Amino acid sequence: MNRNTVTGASLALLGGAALLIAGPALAQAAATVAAATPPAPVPNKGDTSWMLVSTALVLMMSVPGLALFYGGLVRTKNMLSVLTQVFMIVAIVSLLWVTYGYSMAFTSGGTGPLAPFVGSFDKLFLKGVTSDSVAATFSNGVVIPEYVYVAFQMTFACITPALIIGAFAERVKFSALMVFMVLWVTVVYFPIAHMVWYWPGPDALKATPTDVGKAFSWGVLDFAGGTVVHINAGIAGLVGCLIIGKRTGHGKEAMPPHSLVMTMIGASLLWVGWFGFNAGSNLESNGVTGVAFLNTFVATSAAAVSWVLVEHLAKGKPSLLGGVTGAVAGLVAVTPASGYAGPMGSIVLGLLVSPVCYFFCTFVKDKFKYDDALDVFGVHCIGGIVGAILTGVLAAPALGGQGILDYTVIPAVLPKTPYDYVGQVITQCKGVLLTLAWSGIGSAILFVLVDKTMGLRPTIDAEREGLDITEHGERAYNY
Amino acid sequence: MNRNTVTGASLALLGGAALLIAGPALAQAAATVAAATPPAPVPNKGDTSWMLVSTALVLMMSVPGLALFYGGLVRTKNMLSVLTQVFMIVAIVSLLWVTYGYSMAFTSGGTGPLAPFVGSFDKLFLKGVTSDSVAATFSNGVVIPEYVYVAFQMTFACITPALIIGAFAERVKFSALMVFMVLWVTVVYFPIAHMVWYWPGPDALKATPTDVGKAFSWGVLDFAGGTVVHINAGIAGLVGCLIIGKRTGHGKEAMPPHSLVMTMIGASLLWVGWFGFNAGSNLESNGVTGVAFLNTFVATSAAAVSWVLVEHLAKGKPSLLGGVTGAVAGLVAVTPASGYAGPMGSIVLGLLVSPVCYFFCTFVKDKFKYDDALDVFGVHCIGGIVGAILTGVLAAPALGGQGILDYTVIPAVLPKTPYDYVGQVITQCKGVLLTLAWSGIGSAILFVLVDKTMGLRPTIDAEREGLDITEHGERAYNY
Amino acid sequence: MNRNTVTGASLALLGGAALLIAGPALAQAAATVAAATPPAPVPNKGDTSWMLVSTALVLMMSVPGLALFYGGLVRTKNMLSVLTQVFMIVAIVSLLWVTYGYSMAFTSGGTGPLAPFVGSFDKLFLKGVTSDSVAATFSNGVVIPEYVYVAFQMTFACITPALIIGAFAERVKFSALMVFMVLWVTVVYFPIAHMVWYWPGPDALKATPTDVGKAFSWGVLDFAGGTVVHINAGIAGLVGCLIIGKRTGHGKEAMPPHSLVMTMIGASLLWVGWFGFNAGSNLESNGVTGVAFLNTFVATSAAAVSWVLVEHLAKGKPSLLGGVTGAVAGLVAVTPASGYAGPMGSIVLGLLVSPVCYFFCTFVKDKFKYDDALDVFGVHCIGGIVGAILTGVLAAPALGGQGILDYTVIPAVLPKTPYDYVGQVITQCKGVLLTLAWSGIGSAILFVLVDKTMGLRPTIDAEREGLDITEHGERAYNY
Amino acid sequence: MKLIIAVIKPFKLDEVREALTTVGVQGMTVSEVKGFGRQKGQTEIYRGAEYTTNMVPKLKLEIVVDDAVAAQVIEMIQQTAHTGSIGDGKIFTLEVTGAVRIRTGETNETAL
Amino acid sequence: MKLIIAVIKPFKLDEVREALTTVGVQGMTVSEVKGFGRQKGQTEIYRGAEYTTNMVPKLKLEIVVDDAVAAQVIEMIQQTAHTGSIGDGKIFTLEVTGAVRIRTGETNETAL
Amino acid sequence: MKLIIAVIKPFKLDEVREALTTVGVQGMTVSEVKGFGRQKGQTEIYRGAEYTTNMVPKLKLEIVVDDAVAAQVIEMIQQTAHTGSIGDGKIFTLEVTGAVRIRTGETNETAL
Ligand SMILES: Nc1ncnc2c1ncn2[C@@H]1O[C@H](COP(=O)(O)OP(=O)(O)O)[C@@H](O)[C@H]1O
Ligand SMILES: Nc1ncnc2c1ncn2[C@@H]1O[C@H](COP(=O)(O)OP(=O)(O)O)[C@@H](O)[C@H]1O
Ligand SMILES: Nc1ncnc2c1ncn2[C@@H]1O[C@H](COP(=O)(O)OP(=O)(O)O)[C@@H](O)[C@H]1O
Repeated sequence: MNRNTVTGASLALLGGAALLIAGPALAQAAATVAAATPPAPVPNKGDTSWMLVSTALVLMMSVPGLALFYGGLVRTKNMLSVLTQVFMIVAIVSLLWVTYGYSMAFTSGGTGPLAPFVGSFDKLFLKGVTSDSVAATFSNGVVIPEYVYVAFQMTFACITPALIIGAFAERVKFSALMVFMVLWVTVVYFPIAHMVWYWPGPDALKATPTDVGKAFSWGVLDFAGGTVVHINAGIAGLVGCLIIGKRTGHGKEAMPPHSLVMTMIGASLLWVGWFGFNAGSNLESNGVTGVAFLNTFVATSAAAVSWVLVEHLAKGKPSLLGGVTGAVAGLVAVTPASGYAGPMGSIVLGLLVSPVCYFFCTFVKDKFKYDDALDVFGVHCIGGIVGAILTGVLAAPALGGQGILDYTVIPAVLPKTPYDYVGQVITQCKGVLLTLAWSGIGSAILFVLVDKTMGLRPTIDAEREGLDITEHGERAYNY
Repeated sequence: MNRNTVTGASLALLGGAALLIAGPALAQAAATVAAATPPAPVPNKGDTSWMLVSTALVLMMSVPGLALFYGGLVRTKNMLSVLTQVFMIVAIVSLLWVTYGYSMAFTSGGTGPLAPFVGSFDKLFLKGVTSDSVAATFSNGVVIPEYVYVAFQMTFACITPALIIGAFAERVKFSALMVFMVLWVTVVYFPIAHMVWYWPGPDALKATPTDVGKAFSWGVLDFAGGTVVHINAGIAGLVGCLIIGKRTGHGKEAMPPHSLVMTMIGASLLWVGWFGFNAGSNLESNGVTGVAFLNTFVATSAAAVSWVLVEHLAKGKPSLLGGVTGAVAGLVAVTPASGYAGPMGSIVLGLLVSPVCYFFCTFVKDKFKYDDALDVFGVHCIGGIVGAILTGVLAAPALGGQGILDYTVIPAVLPKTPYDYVGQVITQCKGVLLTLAWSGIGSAILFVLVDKTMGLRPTIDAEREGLDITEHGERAYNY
Repeated sequence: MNRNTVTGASLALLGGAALLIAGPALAQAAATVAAATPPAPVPNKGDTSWMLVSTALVLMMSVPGLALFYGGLVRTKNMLSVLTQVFMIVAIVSLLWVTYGYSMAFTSGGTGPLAPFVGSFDKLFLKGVTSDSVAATFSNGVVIPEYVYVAFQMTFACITPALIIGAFAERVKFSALMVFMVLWVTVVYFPIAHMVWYWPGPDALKATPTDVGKAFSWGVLDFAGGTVVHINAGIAGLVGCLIIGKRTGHGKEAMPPHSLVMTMIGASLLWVGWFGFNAGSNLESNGVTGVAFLNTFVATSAAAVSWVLVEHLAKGKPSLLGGVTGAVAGLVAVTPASGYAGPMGSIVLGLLVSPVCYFFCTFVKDKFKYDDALDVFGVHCIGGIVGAILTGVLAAPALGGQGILDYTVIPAVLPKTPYDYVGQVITQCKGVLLTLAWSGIGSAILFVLVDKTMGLRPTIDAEREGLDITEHGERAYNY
Repeated sequence: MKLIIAVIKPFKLDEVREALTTVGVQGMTVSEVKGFGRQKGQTEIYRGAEYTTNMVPKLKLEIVVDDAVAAQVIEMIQQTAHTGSIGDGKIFTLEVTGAVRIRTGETNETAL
Repeated sequence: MKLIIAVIKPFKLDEVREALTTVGVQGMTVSEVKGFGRQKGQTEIYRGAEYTTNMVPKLKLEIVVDDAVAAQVIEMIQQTAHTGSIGDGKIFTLEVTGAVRIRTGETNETAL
Repeated sequence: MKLIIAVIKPFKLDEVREALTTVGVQGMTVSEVKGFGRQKGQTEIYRGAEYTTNMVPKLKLEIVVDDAVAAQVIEMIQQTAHTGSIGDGKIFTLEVTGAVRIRTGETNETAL
């Protein structure tokens, strides 16, 4: 989902495949063709199938996945508020995406000073996108239908803002939140997606090497959204819970999760859906997709296990909430690394991320006394940072990683030069800081703006009564 | 899923693709071949993969999707009755489908007077279907394994009757209902599926232009089942709730949904699964599948938003139930349009359908005092009608639609003649009326028949006690 | 997933396809190639897509599917213990799989005496597996990326031990159970998977006919895991519940399922996910995958119907639990047969399996007074046996089955000799007995071992209080 | 004052409540309870395991009233909660020695 | 008549109920309650947030009996609900001044 | 001894309980109840169907205390459960004629 460093190999492979399938007679023919202007590539139906499925899987991550994961952790009286917020954020953002978001994120910004930060309005209302237009992948000569690419990317734009709400769950006004989200995706998400992921594709890059997003130009690796999605949402959540303030009764009243069953269902669907998120981010269906898939699986398992172990040592009991929280932390951490690392590297990543997140969700949170209700910062921002930085290490072929492909040659190849650990880690840190700064500052401004104008927080009585009934006029359960 | 008006384009594309891949040497060869008898087409594995997935997705719509969406809306004491009804309807109908349903719906009726209304019994027990036999798609020369087509269509036959039960939920006898459903799919669903969707395929149509279903011969557009599934089930539901009568205590006792959480999970799974329903109805995996997918997504979002807005204005509070009900209304409306409209047209469709359905679920229902418990008529029949009619408008290329392909030439092409709005809308209305009449009358007869013989309604005491315990001998929850 | 007896046909088909696509010019070229050394096969992206999806589907079967199916059946106080056990078993086993399990199960054991029972450690830590390495399917010349194969098989290793826990639910210590599972997959699952499924693939078999697992060498048919997964887990469960003993209060206190809603959701997701399990076991995406898919659907439906009917006759009321239990029994039974039988044979299989399982879950269990809490033995072991044995019958072409392919010729073909019913059924029985013996004895030893060292059972007070709070320090619901 | 405890069939609640307001009862406290008595519960069957619970879901109303209206209230409940079938429930009366309205601190009759 | 209120450990219900039927108790009303007392609740931990609730799940039995059998009933409950460990619960007795059977209108002893 | 029945707003529970321990109350039994009174419930709307329930969630505390401390306990509850807004609830007092501690068989005051 950013310059994929691997699929060149499989491209070569596929290229070869084509020849083999076609046999000698065709071989030279093909050669001839290549020599002449190469034919416009057409989508492979296998890739298209996989991307359609991946898109559906990522939607499933938001609804019902994330909604349940979060909803189960709040008190009964606020269950519906969480479900409604997630559901409506997905609905609203998807409309913004097709109207102007896709254009802002995934068109060239031209040559102006803003070009590295945001795209153009050329594809407003999806102008020019047809059932025949195609989008580039990370392999030379491999494309997918643009409509599919639009839909796939849309699901990322939908889930990111939804992740934020967990930080200030149980104490925010629905209408004000929706307004905030419209502004937030416009000012924060679409630009960051452009900075990290926009490029003209493997075949065009050589011709227009500067037509790429800011972070992309630095060489930041983010396969599926460690920075764009998780660090971005995580820091926005922290800022939000600081500005909105603690829940009434926080620290005094017990606020146990009202249904860990829902949380477990949500976490499981997140795990299943995340394969679309990470392996889908390869944009085609090949061996690299396979390793991204496997990495996503084992990093999650490793993180679930290590969280439960840490907890076991610290508190004496392994819990379901610990297991599923660890799993999510693992999924977050492996997101930027999924297409770069190898399975063993991913396991190490998973084992490492949980203790760090655990530390933030318990000690740090207690110490600084912020009420990040559902640990959006502790799990998504911190987990994302751990993953983003370690991606710079785990991508190394020496560590079983897939290496970083050189797209200045066509077809792209792995460079002969040894892998630069230090350099890449520094690059990764730059990407992290850019995201933290842009999202942190942008979110702060927007939260204050909306708070001053509409007010973000319901009355204490309404909060006490519960947002389900006061904001939405419903009760979650009438057993 | 009926004469797809689009994929000709992509066919051309693919045709082209084939040539490009094969290169010049092959090009003329292929040409030669084409000139001679064309080779029997074989399935593309990418298409097969997508259709397998789509089939699984549509099953997921029924169980657990629809079952939960409905079940959450009833009272605790009737939860299991809803789940059992949906689950067993799926089981029973799938057995009927492979034994005679598929044959009735998707074989030629020959030349007799009944031919336009129902197929033959040539494929009783799937006679002649093998792992090598194939089914046509909407692109010339593109086929999928027939077993996959049988399974995909089966899931549509399974969910349609399950949709009906919501109209008279909480007050029907299980055994009698099952008998009714066996009769209903036989007399109503299989024939309507034949009338709207049966055709010999793009390659054969030219040779046997009259070998098509009634509505199909009129040129009715129904990409994924607006008439066959939703209007059909919706009107049957209305008839059922009128014949069975209101729930005891209706209007007097409060009957709030017992778990909006289950309803939200159900709605979300319906949304996710519906991509298989709509995009899967393209029967292959290409750019048109992509636009059908995207249309399905944004129409749903638009309808969720507009329902919440209407509700906000009318009642002052945006609710979760409103959001998810709107989403379902949007999914229903976009079903017939999904492969014909464009994304912007789909958004308009979504924005329009919710207010109309809202009006029927509130004012009309209150006014005429029928107890359509879960708004099967208000959402599915009305939403289906709105979608079916507007499909006639939104298919217009001028409105970003995909146009209507001319299959009298091979490969099919878009006709030069300007798009006939009035004509197509009239055609669509004819399709709607045919469905309303056939299903409305057929259902009425069958409901009365079963009621007179077995009795559809449990005793008042049983109803008061709850169907879970009286009909099934179980309780949903023992916390 | 063991020597597939079908796809030769489709291979021929595909071979043909290639030729047809390529046209005459290429035809002979291809021929030439074939005459010379055949080119190394490359994965088809359609196959890869389907296998990626199937893998995700099988994970969904475990979490949340199986976890909910089981969890809903226990009492509230033990809900989380079930969810945690399933979730963590999946996590732990997946780590073992990539470290040594895959190597033990799916590498050649060489020529030593152990070779037929277990593989080597050649692929420890997935050594040698890259994004370019491929795994064989059941069609000559058709391969998939090895990473995808590793991931797909991993999900089978994850769900099998999770199935076991149902037999002694509500009365086992978490930590001890995890230790048991690590030992169990190592000593029981990995070897059995090797015995039944290991073979060098269709292209290599001819050269090294003896390099296969024990049961495989006998010719045991198990398409997707009737023996390896269900009989294996089922007998281990029985042994476990006998060694661990009955639940405190069993027979005295009422122990109704705490949420049949969760059980229904779980069963539905199992059904949906099982398509990945069974149809995915074909390892490619073709017509045979289609029939495996359809078989899986209708066998389940038939079993759901027949369970409800039996129950109706025996107890007077058709129940949801009956319907979903029957569905699972059908899924279990069709697992070994899915790629061999035809749809009608699968329906017969489904109709037969439920009465048998019902008999074991009620009469037999009451008579012998063992506390197989969630009927792991009654449904999975018995259902698996019924399926495994009848597979020997239903595979017969005369009964609409797919026949057993002869891989000693390349490409593989259906043998001319008539189908040997008696011989194959005997072979199937040998496979069943081998599994029962290996797993029964192995499990017994391990259960006793862990019980003596760590103790498998919590204190009576802890059991009474509920495992959620005593083992995990959480409550499932805080409404 | 009297504390009137009435155990009734759940679906009768609205009827009873409305009736009581007509005789000036301004408040009551309702709890979901399980009743054990002559009325037998339904049989539940799970995979052949049968449970016949003798516990039937009921609602318990607790109403504190002025002595003067007690008799009338009891009669009113008896009439409106009545269906004539087993399990209609009971009405018990106890003596209340004191009442306080938390909001105002008012006591006894004035607190009701 | 007497109203006997017994707070017991949940799993003791069946035992107590059976015992009481032997002494002719024909009915009772049971509610799920949370008990606060000497017995301490289990500690719950959610992502490091610890809650030790002093609220323990209990069952409250309300039984109205004829004065004659009250003592016997109390003793019977005390014996069957007894485990000897903290949290076994309490039995309280109150005076009941009237009883009515809704179904029949019978009053007092005959209403039980 | 006295049985003090207090109906309070749910979120006040912890406060009240802590307050009571200071005056030596060692135990109480709490049930979730629905209260009907002056305070009106919130309106719920489902697809346009409106329900205004007059049933408000409350907690009912049952506390048996020695006559000596009864007055003090009541006052303490009245103060801590008080918010001043409608629906704060009530406190009722009844006479208890006997108490038994199941664990030990101790009776009356010593059983509390
Ligand atoms: N002795 C009793 N003490 C307290 N509650 C009782 C007593 N007897 C009956 N009840 C309550 O009254 C309800 C109805 O009593 P039951 O004997 O079933 O029918 P009926 O009221 O027609 O005699 C029971 O479910 C129980 O809740
Ligand atoms: N003073 C009281 N008033 C009302 N209920 C009480 C009182 N004291 C205890 N209880 C109830 O009795 C239960 C058991 O009391 P506890 O002190 O925990 O143990 P024990 O019964 O062994 O003394 C408590 O959970 C509570 O429900
Ligand atoms: N007569 C009564 N008998 C029993 N409970 C009552 C009575 N009146 C009120 N209550 C309880 O007290 C609660 C509060 O009473 P309400 O009239 O709403 O407000 P306030 O306590 O401010 O007068 C009610 O919800 C109900 O549970």
